[in-house]
Amino acid sequence: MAKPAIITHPESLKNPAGPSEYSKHPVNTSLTKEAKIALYTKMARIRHFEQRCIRIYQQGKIGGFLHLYVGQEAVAAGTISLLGKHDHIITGYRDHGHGLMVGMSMKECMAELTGKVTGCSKGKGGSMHYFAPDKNYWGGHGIVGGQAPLGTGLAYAVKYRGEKGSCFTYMGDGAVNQGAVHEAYNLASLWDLPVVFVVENNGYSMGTSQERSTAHPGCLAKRAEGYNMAWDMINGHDVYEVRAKTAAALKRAHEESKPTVLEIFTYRYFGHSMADPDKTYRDKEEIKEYRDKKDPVLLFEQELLGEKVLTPELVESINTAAMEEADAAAVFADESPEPTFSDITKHIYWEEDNRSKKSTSSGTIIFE
Amino acid sequence: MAKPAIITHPESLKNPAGPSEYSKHPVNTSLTKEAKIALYTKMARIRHFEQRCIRIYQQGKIGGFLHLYVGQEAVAAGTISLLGKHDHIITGYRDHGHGLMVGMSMKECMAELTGKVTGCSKGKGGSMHYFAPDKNYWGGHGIVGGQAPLGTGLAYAVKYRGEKGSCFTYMGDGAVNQGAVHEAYNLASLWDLPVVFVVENNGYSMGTSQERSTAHPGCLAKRAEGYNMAWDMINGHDVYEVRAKTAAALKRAHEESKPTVLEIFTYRYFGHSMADPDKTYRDKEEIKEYRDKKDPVLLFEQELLGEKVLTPELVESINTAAMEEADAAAVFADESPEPTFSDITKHIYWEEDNRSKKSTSSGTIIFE
Amino acid sequence: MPIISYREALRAAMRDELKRDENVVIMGEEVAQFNGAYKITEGLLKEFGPKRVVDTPISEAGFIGLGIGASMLGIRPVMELMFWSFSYVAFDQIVNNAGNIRYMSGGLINCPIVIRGPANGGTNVGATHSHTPEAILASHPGIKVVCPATPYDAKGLLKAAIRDNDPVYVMENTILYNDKGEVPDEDYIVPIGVADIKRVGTDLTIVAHGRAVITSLKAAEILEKEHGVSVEVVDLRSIRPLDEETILASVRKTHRALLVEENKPFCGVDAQVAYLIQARAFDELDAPIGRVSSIDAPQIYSKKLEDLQLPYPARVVEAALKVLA
Amino acid sequence: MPIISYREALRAAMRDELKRDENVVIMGEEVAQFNGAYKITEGLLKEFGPKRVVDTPISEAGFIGLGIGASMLGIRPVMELMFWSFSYVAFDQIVNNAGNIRYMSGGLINCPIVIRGPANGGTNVGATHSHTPEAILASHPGIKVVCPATPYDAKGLLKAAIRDNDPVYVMENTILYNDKGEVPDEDYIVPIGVADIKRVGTDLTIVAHGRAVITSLKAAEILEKEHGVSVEVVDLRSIRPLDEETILASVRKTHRALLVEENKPFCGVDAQVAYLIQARAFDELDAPIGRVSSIDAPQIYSKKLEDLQLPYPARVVEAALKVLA
Ligand SMILES: Cc1ncc(C[n+]2csc(CCOP(=O)(O)OP(=O)(O)O)c2C)c(N)n1
Ligand SMILES: Cc1ncc(C[n+]2csc(CCOP(=O)(O)OP(=O)(O)O)c2C)c(N)n1
Ligand SMILES: [Mg+2]
Ligand SMILES: [Mg+2]
Repeated sequence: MAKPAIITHPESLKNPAGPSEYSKHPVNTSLTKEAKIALYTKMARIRHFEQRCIRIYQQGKIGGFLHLYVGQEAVAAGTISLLGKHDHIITGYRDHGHGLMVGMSMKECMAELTGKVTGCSKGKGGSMHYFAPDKNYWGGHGIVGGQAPLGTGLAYAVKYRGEKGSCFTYMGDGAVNQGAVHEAYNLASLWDLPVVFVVENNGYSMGTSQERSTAHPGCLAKRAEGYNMAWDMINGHDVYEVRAKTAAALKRAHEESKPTVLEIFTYRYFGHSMADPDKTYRDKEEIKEYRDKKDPVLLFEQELLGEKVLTPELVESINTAAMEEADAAAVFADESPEPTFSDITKHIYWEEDNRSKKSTSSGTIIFE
Repeated sequence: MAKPAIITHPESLKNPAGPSEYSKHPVNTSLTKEAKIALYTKMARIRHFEQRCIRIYQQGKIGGFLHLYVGQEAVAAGTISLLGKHDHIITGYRDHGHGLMVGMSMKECMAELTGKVTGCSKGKGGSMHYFAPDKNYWGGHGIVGGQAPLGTGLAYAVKYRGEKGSCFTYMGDGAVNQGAVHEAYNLASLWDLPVVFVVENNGYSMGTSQERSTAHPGCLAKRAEGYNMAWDMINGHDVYEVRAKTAAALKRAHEESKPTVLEIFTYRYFGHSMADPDKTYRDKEEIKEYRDKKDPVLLFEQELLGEKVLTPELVESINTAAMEEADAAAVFADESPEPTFSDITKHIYWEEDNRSKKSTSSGTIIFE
Repeated sequence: MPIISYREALRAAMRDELKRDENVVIMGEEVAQFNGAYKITEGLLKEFGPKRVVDTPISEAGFIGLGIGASMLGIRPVMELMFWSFSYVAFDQIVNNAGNIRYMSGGLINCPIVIRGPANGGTNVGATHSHTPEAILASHPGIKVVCPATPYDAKGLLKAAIRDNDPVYVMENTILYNDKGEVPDEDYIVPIGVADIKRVGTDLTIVAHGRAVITSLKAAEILEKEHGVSVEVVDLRSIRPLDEETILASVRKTHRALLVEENKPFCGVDAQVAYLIQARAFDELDAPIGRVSSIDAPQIYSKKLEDLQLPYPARVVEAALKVLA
Repeated sequence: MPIISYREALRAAMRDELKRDENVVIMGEEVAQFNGAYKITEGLLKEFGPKRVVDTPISEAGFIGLGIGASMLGIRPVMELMFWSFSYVAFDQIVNNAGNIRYMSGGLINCPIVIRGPANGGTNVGATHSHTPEAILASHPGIKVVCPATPYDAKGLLKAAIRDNDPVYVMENTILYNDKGEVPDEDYIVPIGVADIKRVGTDLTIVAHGRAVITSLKAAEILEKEHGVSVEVVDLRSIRPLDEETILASVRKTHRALLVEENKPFCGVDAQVAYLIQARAFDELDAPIGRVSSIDAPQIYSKKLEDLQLPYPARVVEAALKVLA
């Protein structure tokens, strides 16, 4: 059996210049001018939020891990911009972009990073554990691949309740080798669950290139065939393409209650986390190439300038506003209070937090 | 995406009568008359051993689980008959057939079932945990799919030591949905390890038919493609076919140090274990059909009678001898002593068992 | 009151809750069409149909993770593990996902999942199938663990577990499945975190959980009849929450304690109970606290030896006499 | 004697053993080309090449299972878990395969594997990444667990682990990686199962392991200076085998014990140590045994709070004073 050539990135990627061939796709043509501007604005906000995070991290105000999404914005933006009331979202630890896309505020996101009680998870989750269930966002999960069965379960619940919805379950290219992902694939296909597995293939799992971690027949999404599941590959630098191809998967979920694996080719500009010196596994040239030629925010900006949806002035004011919003979030995070000592033992058990409402049990539940 | 038709058993299975089309395959023509008789004898011995086990179980002398291999003999026989000095074997809990094939004695096998100290695992492992490392047999593993990474590791060791060998790693059709199997597939292919994954597809995992447990594109072995791995499907009722197709996988392991997934279609006549009343998930007709038309021992017997390798007299004497051997094993098991109380705390740590040789550590290692 | 088996009691709990709450789903390997590997769920598929009673592939990490995800959206999955030993292939889901999500989300997300199944030795199935993970799971805050010893408690605790908004892990015992006892037909729950004095006594407190309670009650009989000792048997029922006060009250009364469990000794539940008693009733103790656990080895296959490996009445009696000496 | 860091000591142990025994293989995520997530294995790929130092995919169950299988054939894999928290996705391999195979085969098969990596809180990474599974793993017979607190012990214990014929799980601590101490260049091992008196004293025994030893030593200083109390600090070093005699001898001398660990309290290592002391030195105790553990909650993210959740010197001092009261 000959090994097929490794497709790291789809052909379209090689010629990223010029207008997107997906601009004419109905899901994109149906966007109003305002909606396009809003989408661009969201991408810009993600970018500026995270660039602001870097500074705060460098000031020593963010501890632990900080995994940046810079370079991957079109994935969260393109996919999540399609979702509706009964569509849910879950991802790994690289979770800021998705959070901002579902409508979380920069303030609660920033305050979470600095461990403040005003953070989305009250300073208990940190960068890897954003949650906004009121916005159908179920996190932020630190164990690689662990979100795959959970997302499948969210889709199960949607189907159980008879809703026309889905769960978008994001993971990295390294995550596909976790057993939990495989088990989730099988369950999703066997039970016809409306889950869309989005493999955000940025080429590396930490310092390991995709080639060194994964045996595959040309691409990672194709593993879906082993489970009789639909799949597709997407150029993740073009938000229009992401939307166009994702729409088909969403339709499959909504109308046939069937799962899909989408592999979206993308790239991260910074190290795996802020702790990664990023010296051993890729060269500066490669990063520069992506930054210069395939930047999803810039490409979309050019696209919209070409469409006359954006003007240079508008671009500037959107970006300035996003930066200011990030600055304000930083101030908010700075000025917010820490959780207090007694907060350590809160939010462990529903029961403990709701003793007044209805005491379901007794006994010692937290030990000395 | 249309679901391809489900191939439960390959075409050849539908016409099992007549001589095997694989009798002319070099691995089979190269067998001497004696070797063919020996192979038949081994299959018959597995059959009689297990049928004897049923009686002993019914007498209440075997506790816990007893998973019979009756009906599946050609799988272990066909594959293991090809193996040499550096080829290793590991399987799940349905492990008697493999044990007898590698050359374990009926006595040690039977005594293990009755929990005697003369058992292969000294009465500590039981039916699910046969081991004979001196015969390259690494068990007998009770956790479904757990043997897959171990077998991959044995193959890794073979390669590390520069030996031209392999590890045959057996599992059931239900086991393929365990995460550990998926992780092992990826590692085996990524690192070019000489492992042959043998999926013994008997159609059911306990009471769950393959269709109800597994999403797949026509067969289970095809999942190998997702890992860029070779695969094949085999009619497991024809020991010649098993040998012929296994030979290719073995060659791939020995010469290219590459893994293969072989799906071997087979059938178990008895319940999942002796505890399974076998009433809810398949009908008697189906079992009868297999017993009557596709019995691997009988088919091979007919094959060899046709080839004039066997005569009816020889068949009878082989089977009588096998039954007598099983009877003797039963007597041996009966008469053998139980382990003693102090045996409970032996064989936990190498160190404890070898204190006299070299005490590597101190402290309390077994607690009260 | 009707006399039914522990198995029937568990089934009755599930049937009641399936009726009461349409979000309850029974899920696991062989629970539906096969009627359960141990027949706990027998008849439920027939009564409630395939939406409510679901067979899963052999994918514990997958289907338990799925149940956890579904529970975050309000489904109340009652997952069967054919053996609690198989929790080891889903350990991350069981601990990290179910146990931490409420905390890490600052209370935004609940995980009302129940996982149940047998966790015991004594059935001659060897080391891989005989784990008793109550201590190791209960050691993780965020998780609740209960171990019913009688049919009454089995029904009541399982119902409480299903109604609980936190993950509750119910550890049963295959050897108890056929045990019979009085179980009301009516709806009742046994509150989680409340121990039960299964026998009142004055000279010695035996603390036990799961089948060790039954063993201890037998030992208590012997101690009374043959040694004239009055033994109080405290059945923990819940491991976490732990009813510390009932344990302490009993020890303060008897001044002597023997702890019996089928766990292996190292860091077992009773290590924690021993710490508790000496920390909070130090001056009340007239003798060191005794312990009886399974003999500290992987579970042996041989039936005869396994019976000796587990606590049995004579061993408990012997240990009790030592504590009383 | 050269002064090197805990990190360098671990690396030196691996380098020595790679040289000594060609069956030793270093394996794990990012251990080779990336030089280790925590740079423990830095330079080893360069020195020993890709056959001996191997990067793995993110497949802990797969690669640890692979290591176990390979070890049965005589390879001596030293596997890095980037965090011991990730053992939860390979729990079945780590417990059932490595821990039971010798037993279930009646002694026919050995599993000389080492798994190492950090197991600690205090680095602001939240609940899923801060597990300390020494107690839950050591509760399974068949497994050995060591927790070095100093560079000297780190090198000596890791070398002993690699030469050991049983599975040994080495739990390190990221916060200690930069700590420095005297470490001989020469070959030496710290035998597994031997505790170390890190500080001699007469009034109180503190038993600790891992970073809690360092915390306890700081507390002992304060207790001496500010309260005139002479504290003996027993560093367990090994959790299983456990050096019970050294613990008991110290307690028999000081008559008071405080147990300090970074584990959560429920069924932690120190629950077992508390049981031990009261069982075997009951009459020697002048006060109840005290315990300091992490506050019983999933690990909090907020740095400030996490520092309070873990044992710290002032908390140990306070607890010590209570035991001494
Ligand atoms: C089970 C597990 N193993 C290892 C890790 C450590 N880890 C965190 S992220 C990561 C790399 C993941 O790469 P990929 O899936 O490609 O996602 P990306 O970071 O590129 O977004 C690793 C090894 C973990 N969190 N969980
Ligand atoms: C992880 C795990 N889950 C469940 C079981 C219980 N169990 C033992 S065998 C079995 C069915 C396996 O079926 P299959 O893989 O098809 O093998 P077969 O029994 O048909 O040989 C199940 C569910 C187990 N031993 N381990
Ligand atoms: Mg990646
Ligand atoms: Mg099967």
